[in-house]
Amino acid sequence: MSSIAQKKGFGATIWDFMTTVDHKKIAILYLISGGIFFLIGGLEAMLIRVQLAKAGNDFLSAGTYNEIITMHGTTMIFLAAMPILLAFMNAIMPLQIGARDVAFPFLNSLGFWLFFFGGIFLNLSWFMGGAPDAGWTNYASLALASEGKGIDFYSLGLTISGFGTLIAGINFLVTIINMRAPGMTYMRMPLFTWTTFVASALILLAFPPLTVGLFFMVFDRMFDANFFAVEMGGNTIIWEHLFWIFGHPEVYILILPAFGIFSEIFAIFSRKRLFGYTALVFATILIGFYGFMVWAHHMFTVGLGPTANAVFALATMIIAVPTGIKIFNWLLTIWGGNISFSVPMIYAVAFIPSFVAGGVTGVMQAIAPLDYQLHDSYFIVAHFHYVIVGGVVLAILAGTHLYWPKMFGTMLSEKLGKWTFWFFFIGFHLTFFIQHFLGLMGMPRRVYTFGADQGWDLFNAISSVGALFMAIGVIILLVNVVLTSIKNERVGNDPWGDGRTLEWAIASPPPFYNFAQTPLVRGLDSVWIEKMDGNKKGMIFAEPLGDIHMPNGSIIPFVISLGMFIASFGALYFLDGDKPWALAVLIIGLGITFGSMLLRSLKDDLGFHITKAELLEDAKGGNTDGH
Amino acid sequence: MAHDTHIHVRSQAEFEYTKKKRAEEMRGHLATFAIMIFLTLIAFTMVTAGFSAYLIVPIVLLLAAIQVVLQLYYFMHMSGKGHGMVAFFMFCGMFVAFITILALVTIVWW
Amino acid sequence: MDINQKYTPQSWPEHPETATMEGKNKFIGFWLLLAAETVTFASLFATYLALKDKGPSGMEFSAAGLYELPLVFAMTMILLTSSLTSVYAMYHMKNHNFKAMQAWLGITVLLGATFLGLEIYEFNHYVHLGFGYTNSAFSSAFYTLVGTHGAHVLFGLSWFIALMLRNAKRGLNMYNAPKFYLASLYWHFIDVVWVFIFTVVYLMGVIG
Amino acid sequence: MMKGIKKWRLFALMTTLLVFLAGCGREEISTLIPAGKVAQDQFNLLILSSIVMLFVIIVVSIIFVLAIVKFRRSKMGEDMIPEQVEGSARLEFIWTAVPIVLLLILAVPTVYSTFDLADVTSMDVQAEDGNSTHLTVNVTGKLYWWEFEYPEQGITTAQELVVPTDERVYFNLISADIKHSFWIPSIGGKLDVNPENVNTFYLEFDQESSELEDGVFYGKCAELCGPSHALMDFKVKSVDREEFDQWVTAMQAEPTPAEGALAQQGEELFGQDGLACISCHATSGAVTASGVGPNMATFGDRNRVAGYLEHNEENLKNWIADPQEYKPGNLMPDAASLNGGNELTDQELDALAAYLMGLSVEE
Ligand code: HEA
Ligand code: HEA
Ligand SMILES: [Cu+2]
Repeated sequence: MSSIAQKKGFGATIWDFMTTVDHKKIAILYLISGGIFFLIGGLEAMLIRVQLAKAGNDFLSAGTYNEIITMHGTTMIFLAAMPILLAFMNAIMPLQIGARDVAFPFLNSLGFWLFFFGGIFLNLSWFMGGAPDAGWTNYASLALASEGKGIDFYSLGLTISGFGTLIAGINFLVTIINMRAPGMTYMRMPLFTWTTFVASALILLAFPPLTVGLFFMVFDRMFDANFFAVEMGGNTIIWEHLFWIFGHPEVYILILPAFGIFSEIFAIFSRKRLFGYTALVFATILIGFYGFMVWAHHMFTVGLGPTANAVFALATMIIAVPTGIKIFNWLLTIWGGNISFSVPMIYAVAFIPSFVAGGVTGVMQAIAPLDYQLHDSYFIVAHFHYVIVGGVVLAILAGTHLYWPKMFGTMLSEKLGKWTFWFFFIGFHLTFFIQHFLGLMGMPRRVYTFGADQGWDLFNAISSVGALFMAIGVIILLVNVVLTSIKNERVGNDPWGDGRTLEWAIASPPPFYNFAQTPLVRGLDSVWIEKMDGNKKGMIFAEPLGDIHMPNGSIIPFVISLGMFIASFGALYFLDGDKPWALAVLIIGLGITFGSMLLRSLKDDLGFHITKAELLEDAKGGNTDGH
Repeated sequence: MAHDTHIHVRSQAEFEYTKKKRAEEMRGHLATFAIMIFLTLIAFTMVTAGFSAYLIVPIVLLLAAIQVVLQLYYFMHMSGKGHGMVAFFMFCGMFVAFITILALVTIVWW
Repeated sequence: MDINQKYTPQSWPEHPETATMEGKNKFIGFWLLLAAETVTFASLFATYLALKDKGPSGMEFSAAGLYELPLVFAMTMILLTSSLTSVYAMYHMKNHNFKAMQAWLGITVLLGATFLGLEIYEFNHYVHLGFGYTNSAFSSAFYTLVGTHGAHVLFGLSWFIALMLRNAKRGLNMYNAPKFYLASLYWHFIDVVWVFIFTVVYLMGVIG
Repeated sequence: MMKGIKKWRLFALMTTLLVFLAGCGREEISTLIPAGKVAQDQFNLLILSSIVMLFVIIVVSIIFVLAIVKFRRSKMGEDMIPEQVEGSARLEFIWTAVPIVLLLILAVPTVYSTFDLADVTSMDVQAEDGNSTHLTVNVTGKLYWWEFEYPEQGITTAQELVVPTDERVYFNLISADIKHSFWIPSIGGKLDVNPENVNTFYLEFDQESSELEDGVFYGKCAELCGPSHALMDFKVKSVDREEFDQWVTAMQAEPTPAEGALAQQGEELFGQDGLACISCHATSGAVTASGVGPNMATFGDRNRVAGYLEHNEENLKNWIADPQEYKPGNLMPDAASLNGGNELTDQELDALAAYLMGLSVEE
């Protein structure tokens, strides 16, 4: 895919990626594995839509269907959307703030591998006695009663990948707090960096409740604890609270980086400064803040009582205000601009009406008494696919086109990109618009089949056709990726021509040490400022050229995660009695993990230096990958 | 990152001054510790003395809160220089912690 | 940064824990972790409070009847004192007095280990009374909350010990100073959590 | 009063519009065709909020379309550099204030309705004769079927809820196992059926179900509860008060013995000396105990077999022979396991079907 791949042998490339601590390569790892999980999740979505295409279909059995929706939701949220967004954060954010790398390169790699092995572990459940089947929300009474190991796969897998995500979040926060280039004040940070910052803060504070809940789940199922065991005094509502205290911020973890990507796109392709930058920043922070105070809107029908319902209803509605501020500022950004409809911009433009449609149904659901009707019906399914697919997935597709040149040094085809867009966009509205009405017509969600006597046949069939369109769009994208990589036409620093922020002032892909000299930032949209001042380089420097200190690559993160992965299998089976090997596996796995952690802390790893001479050599040869 | 540690050797006067400052600070810490022990004593005595629960609960919670403030601000230097972001995130964490606890004590059992 | 760089008290910076970029990063990152830990413990506390005294019908144990305050008082005093001794250790770290720092850390570790021993004794005692982990929702929540704190103590102790052993010969430098500092922060945080445990679990438990 | 009626007209207009849009859901189950006060309130909220949301969407769309039509590069020229506007405090104020106003419009009815629909204070109000003035039904959700107990009447039925029209009916909901959710879309929103606590709310049934094409309202389980969650349907018969009282009386009476040889053989099989179905399924309505299986007293009157299959002997026999085939994960043993491992003969199945279809309290 990149020039490195062609120069090195296949094995060496793999090893390179397994040991890398370079944020740009880790970004590629996130993108590829997130992409594969997206395809798996999408395939599961297709199976759902096939099953529901007609009344009384028996394509999937009841049990299998529940496994599929559970894995679809879990995979898409935890293993596809979030990691792909982490890929962009990794690839772009350090460049945007003019940093040499993230704050903790080693932990960055560890975070990825934990996510990766957690995801693999979760998906292996398909082949090892059944996937989780209690919905992605995994409500406790059903989860405790679920037979087989599916739920244990869910709890352990998400715990591992959750740790990975938490590490990534801390890493980005520290990077943004400490590693900004001179002059890059908080109020000069590009919006994508800002949204990365707030989303990471949400990760930091939202994942612990999930982890605790998952621990309870593991203890209840494996060690006979009684957190949720009603007859022993336990309470299943505790799970619901812990899950949603995490779950609602989680949806903003997804949408905020998406907002960030679109903010960049609107500015670049309208050739105009973001309208109301300050308002956009504060709206982002406000959304993050309110995001923690509304979780019970998922629990209106639980019976929390009218006071709680009313409070949470009002709190939820308030979020429409900062979100609206963002929408209108984007509209005013393109207003009076000079809009080029390149593929990323098409997505951004399509995002606005789609997301607003999804957002306003969210506000309708926030009306608690109305939600008694809407809750757990297809109206909800329509709402969240409108915000997620119409917001997050469109952002992912847009970001893929926008940042592909920066990550791989070559441009995806605009023509195929437009084909993908139209198929995906039309398919998306076809699939989900009609689901609002299915919900209002009384169709509950999570039903594996429905009777022909309820009047839902036609709309379901239409919805399934839409999904097919989306699949075609995705397949065209895959073709696009393959063709682009084969052609491999190299591009310069600023392939879109109107880049405004620091990542467009560096080679595509950037050298492994990023900026040879740390840039000096003179204002918001620093590259644009330099361009307007006639500075062809796009930046001025804050320091003379000198030696650069770089961290060494390391296989240890991979091994630590592998150990956790192995140990999880032991944990899964060691209480079964008939599997004496399981305890050994558990111990070996933990041994690998702790052993390699020990090794890491005992062996000083001080990195290496790139000398000034080498940098000069690099600059002359235009060699970008440093080898 | 290559140039971030230049070694600065302090003059004797400077050195003596910081040393004295530290020693003073340490005495402050000792006082803090004494207060914490004292607060703990009050809390335990109140409970063993068996006052009404309505009186005890708010007071022991208050005492705990004071102790935590002491730990954070004196032992952990949260008010010190360069702790702005630290304090911000700790407060966010406490905020989330607070609403979590509030929710689970109020709307789990109806 | 050069790991072999030798320092004297005079050349030792005023804030060695944040004098290097690595140090600064670790410092902020660790505090962020503590913010996350705050939420973690809040979830555990919240669950404990929701499940306090809840069990199968006819459960014989309740918080008011179970807890033994004198033991808890002793544990509290020990842990509070260990917090002070770790402050002493940091005091000497900043003065670049390695030996004194190691000594105070040693005392901290001893106190911590005593605390842990008492906690194990306490759990053991309750289990012998018949208050087992799987007994009731209350017991599960109690052991999980207090046990998680205990696990943190254990981790803190191991961390201190590992640092002391690893650096015994090397002395203080800019590479390990942040590590010592963070370990002591961690120790204070453990103390903070304990303050809430003895207040919310034990004191408020005993009054019912 | 007049004003109220006018408001209703507007709503009626919007209703037709929406129903048209929705391609007419079935009136047995659509929330768009409310048949009771609760659903009507919720429907009104739906209409109100839809209007507000449409307004939002229209405003956004207008700005949006104008922007992308007016400022495309083909019009502005390749090299044109637009003015780099920073923002506008006045605009920020407008698009903060206007949404707040819109939200306030929604907030007032939201809060009012939240408390109104949760108001169960009159549930325990008693009339002079010591009986409460309103009907209360205790609903228990069990793995894939519903039990309805009428505590004051001392009767229990399953799968088909019978209620009087034009009065408030209160419901106590609890689950016997997994969490479920109780939902009759055309009558009112759902309420969860939790394993650990009783939830209470009320519904009103304004229309007699006999007016519907299918003769019953459809009810659903709305919370994933296992493989057969999709099939955990129930039906609702709303009848006028008089008919309801008759039904109650009939339920309280001793069940009439089976008529006809075949049915009598079926009764035998059903009883303790046969397959012992009776140890899980009561056949008398006059019980208050919670059954392991659904109460069969009204089986012959039902609209569906197993809550969702068409009500005929064929389906019934299939179901008895192999319940797992029709509701995977349900707790009913298949007939063979009750019969010492032998499949039931066709004749035995016929007998059981004849017996069960004969169980009726309606004439
Ligand atoms: C990216 C993901 C994402 C996003 C951004 C949102 C955004 C919002 N969501 Fe959504 N939501 C989900 C993902 C998301 N949601 C998921 C996955 C579920 C289901 C989980 C499950 O059960 O499996 C869910 C469920 C869900 C529920 C629970 C429903 C139920 O189960 O009963 C509710 C209820 O209040 C809700 C509300 C909202 C609101 C008010 C917003 C707001 O943030 C939207 C704000 C945006 C706008 C309003 C549009 C722009 C604003 C303007 C143009 C200004 C003017 C507007 C007005 C005045 C209205 N959501
Ligand atoms: C990020 C989140 C996300 C995304 C992107 C999607 C995307 C899609 N979702 Fe999903 N969905 C959820 C999150 C998401 N969903 C969640 C959380 C739930 C709730 C689960 C629960 O109830 O617990 C849910 C539930 C859900 C349901 C309801 C199930 C039910 O309640 O019974 C449906 C039904 O239509 C559905 C459909 C779709 C479709 C058609 C897409 C499409 O947009 C998908 C488009 C992608 C493709 C079409 C890719 C296809 C790929 C190929 C064809 C190539 C395959 C080839 C190879 C493998 C090489 N989803
Ligand atoms: Cu939400």
